[in-house]
Amino acid sequence: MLDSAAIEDFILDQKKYEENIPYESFLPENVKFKTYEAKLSEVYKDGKRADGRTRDESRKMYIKLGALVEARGSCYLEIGDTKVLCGVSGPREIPYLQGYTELGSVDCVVESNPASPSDKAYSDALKRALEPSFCRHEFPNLEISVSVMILDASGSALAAAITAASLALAHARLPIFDILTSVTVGLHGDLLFIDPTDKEEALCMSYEKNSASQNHGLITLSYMSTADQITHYYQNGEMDLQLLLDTMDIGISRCKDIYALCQQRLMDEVKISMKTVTDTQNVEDSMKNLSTS
Amino acid sequence: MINFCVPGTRLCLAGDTHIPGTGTYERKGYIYSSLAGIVKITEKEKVFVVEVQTDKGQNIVPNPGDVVTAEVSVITQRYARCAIKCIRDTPLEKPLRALINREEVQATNKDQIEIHKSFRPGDIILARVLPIKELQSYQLTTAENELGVAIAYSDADAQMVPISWTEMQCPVTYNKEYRKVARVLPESDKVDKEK
Amino acid sequence: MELLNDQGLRLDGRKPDELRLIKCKLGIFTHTDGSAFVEQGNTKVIAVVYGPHEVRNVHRAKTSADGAFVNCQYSMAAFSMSERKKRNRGDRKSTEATIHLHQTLAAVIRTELMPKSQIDVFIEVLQSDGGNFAASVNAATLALIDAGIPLREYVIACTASLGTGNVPMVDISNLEESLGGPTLTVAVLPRSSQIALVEMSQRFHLDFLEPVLKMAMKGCDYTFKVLDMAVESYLSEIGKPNNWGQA
Amino acid sequence: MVRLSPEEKIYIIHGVEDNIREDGRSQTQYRPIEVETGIIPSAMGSARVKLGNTDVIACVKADTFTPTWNKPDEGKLQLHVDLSATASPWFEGRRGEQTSEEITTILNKAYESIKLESFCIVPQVKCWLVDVDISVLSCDGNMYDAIGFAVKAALATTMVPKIVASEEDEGEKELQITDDPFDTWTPNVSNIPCLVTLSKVGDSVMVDATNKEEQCSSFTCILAVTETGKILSTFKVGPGSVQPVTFSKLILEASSIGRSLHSELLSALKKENGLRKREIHGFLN
Repeated sequence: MLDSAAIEDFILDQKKYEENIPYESFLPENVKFKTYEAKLSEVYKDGKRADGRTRDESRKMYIKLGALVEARGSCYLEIGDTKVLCGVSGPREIPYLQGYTELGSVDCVVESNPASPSDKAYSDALKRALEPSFCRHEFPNLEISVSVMILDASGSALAAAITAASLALAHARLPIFDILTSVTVGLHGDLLFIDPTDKEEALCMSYEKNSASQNHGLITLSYMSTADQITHYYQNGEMDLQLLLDTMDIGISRCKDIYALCQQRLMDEVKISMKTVTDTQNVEDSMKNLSTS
Repeated sequence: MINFCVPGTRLCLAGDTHIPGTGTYERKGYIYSSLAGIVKITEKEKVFVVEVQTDKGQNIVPNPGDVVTAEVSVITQRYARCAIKCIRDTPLEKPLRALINREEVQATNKDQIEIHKSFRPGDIILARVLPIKELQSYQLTTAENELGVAIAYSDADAQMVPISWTEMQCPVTYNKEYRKVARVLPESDKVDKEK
Repeated sequence: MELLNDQGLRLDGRKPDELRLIKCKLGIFTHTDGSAFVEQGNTKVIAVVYGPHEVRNVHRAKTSADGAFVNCQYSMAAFSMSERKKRNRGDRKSTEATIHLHQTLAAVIRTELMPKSQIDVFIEVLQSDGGNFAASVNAATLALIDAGIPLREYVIACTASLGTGNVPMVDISNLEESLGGPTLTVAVLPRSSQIALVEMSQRFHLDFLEPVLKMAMKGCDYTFKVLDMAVESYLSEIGKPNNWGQA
Repeated sequence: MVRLSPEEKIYIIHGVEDNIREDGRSQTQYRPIEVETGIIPSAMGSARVKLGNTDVIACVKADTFTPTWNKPDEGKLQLHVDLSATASPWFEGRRGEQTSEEITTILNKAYESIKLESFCIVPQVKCWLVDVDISVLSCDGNMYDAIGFAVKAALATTMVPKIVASEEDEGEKELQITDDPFDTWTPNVSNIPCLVTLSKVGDSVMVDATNKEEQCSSFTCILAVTETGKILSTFKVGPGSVQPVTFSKLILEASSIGRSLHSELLSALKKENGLRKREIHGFLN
């Protein structure tokens, strides 16, 4: 039998032994402390990103309009592994309104599962982005509500949310000036990542202490293509002026690419959804043609 | 020929001959679409109105001057609360709250108006939307001959018949009740008036 | 530590009946109807007055045909104390001070002249070193005067306590407050020598109430003179273009 | 806050477009800025900034904390904004708290990417946690710029007793506060940005908008600019949109304005520091 002193000694020994192991080895693999080179090579190696894309290549996009039955308008959007679902309802009366408002308001809620601390900031950003594109003057004293559920946040979640929300508005047949498209661009040193994944985002938000160029950061911008207007712009990090401007141009050109896709998708949806209306009109037209001939 | 459009599609030049209608807006000399749907061009007095027709959704809001159909929900000494059910000829999916102030019930004898002698909860009324400035809900007026109570039910659940400008009678019990009665126009006349 | 040393002097070197230096200024902000800054020793307070104006929606229920509704808010800046304050307002202490402030000011404002209206008095304590409430009342009085709101007269507040050997002391600092000893806060209308509010932090013998109260009122009298002078010089300055005070 | 009528708005917009604003300033001209440090003597560092009628006080409180494993040598800078009811009756009660929270999140985002290696005492053991409490006492537009100014000025004049690490036998470090009251730590503020708010009114861009001008603005964005003119953060506030061309112009302008603001502030602080005996005026001047 061991006496108490021996047990105590054993525990002390064990503790000492444990103390000698760096605490990092107890951490799970994905949060382990890594050297900068390891971090970089994990994300970007030999001109290819971890998922095989080049730096200026977006991930594949999937859009489904009308994914929710209950909502007036809805859109499900996937960019790579990032998945968002957006529903739009309204216009309805603003609860607890204090005074008359000439312009309608857009109430935005972004949620993710599990709840993330950036949800509130995203809600705010989404509101800022959508407000200029929505025909607010048509709805004095009323509000529309946009709710976005981020099902999977694997980078560029805000950009996906903005694009999805704009498509959902169009699907709800609420008047908007233009379809809004949004893109995130990440910057790390002299590397520029379009549509970054969450790992790339983390890399872009960190910086290498000894590297000469300390440019790093993320830019999310949303853009109305036909009106040539930036409706939202959010940048964080540290950037030279010229680089910032160049990055903005790249972001805008990418927004235009997405715009073409969204337009096409929406057009397809309209054609199907308006089939009954168009069919009757076709019949009417042919009747008219018959009578004239 | 059917033209589909999505928000932001440039439809045509805006000018004296083409003006933007519902679902469109004008920017820098062009008419753009703000909705996804079918482009519809109708001629109205030598002017082409460019509109976008959609299959679903409703974007109509009461504008000052519009005639609306509303149901009275609450009456107090100073005002009557009601819910707008229909704007012009378009029924609403969701009712909107509105208010009729005592002074706005009739055009004459404004100081002698009594709300309870004009409306009762449950009445269906015709009213015109007033311009809103400060208040949160829509303001309505019934100070016209054509506006006021159109349909009212008596305690016996029978639809009452107007017998004068201020009275309606129940066809079952022959009870008379006070109302601000509307002169409901035949369908053809109403269209003329709105023009 | 003793509140009074052998020479009968207090911890900061004051005599028992000595007030701290009072500095004040009226009209520190332009966007308000009335504003004032009061500094008593290291206690610094800003008071701001809006009104009289129509009753805001939030307080709609408090509209009264008999008189104006006096709306007060007492708040302490996060940096006012040595420890960071997490909540600036709405905590127990601030709520209590808000209620007391309302009672005190309602006693002097001629609310009956302004029925169905609202007067806002907002207090922000920038630095707290004892006697915060007293300084707030004094600042509020000055701000109300600056706003031109009809008052019966000034309302002045001061604190007093009992030192070693039951000697009454006036104008208690934070250190003296925390070392113990009861703190009595009194708000008076100095010209008519009426008391608008008395508040005490802990018990002491009834026999000492009178000397302590007297000491506090003496402090109020002195404070009144200082504030009155400040108001006079402020009025003569802003009234210069209109030849105020000149025959 | 006074609501403007459309006519008043047109008057202000035309004024800005003609480069003569309501108060006689040009588009890129700031209102007179007053900075006074040490306004709250009980705080470790404090500054009051008066930008026209906008009045802001910032106070610094430093504490230590054990850094997280992934950022072993980075301190923390936290900003807390409080909109006092003295600024506007609108901020009374709950509503003020909500607005304060919103602005606090925006500001902390803007200051998120500052490098805070100078806030480290001993890597992996102790770093400085600096809280900056900001009280907005009066607000006549351009609150963010005033806050940015106040934060930088307050941090630059912060003095905290230095903490030194003494090497012990077993390699464990012991932290001690120095006995010498003049041996102090002052945060390195060269990384701390200035905030520049630019508003688009009509077709022109202006800085330092007053409350009235803010109501006429169709697009407002805030940029955090470093001393070298680099941009740490850009964010848009309020509704409205802008053309990319205008936006690039706006960024270039913000950078140059930010740099000149930095140099102005630093020279003012130097001047103030050079004064032999300085009385704190605060609200009494």
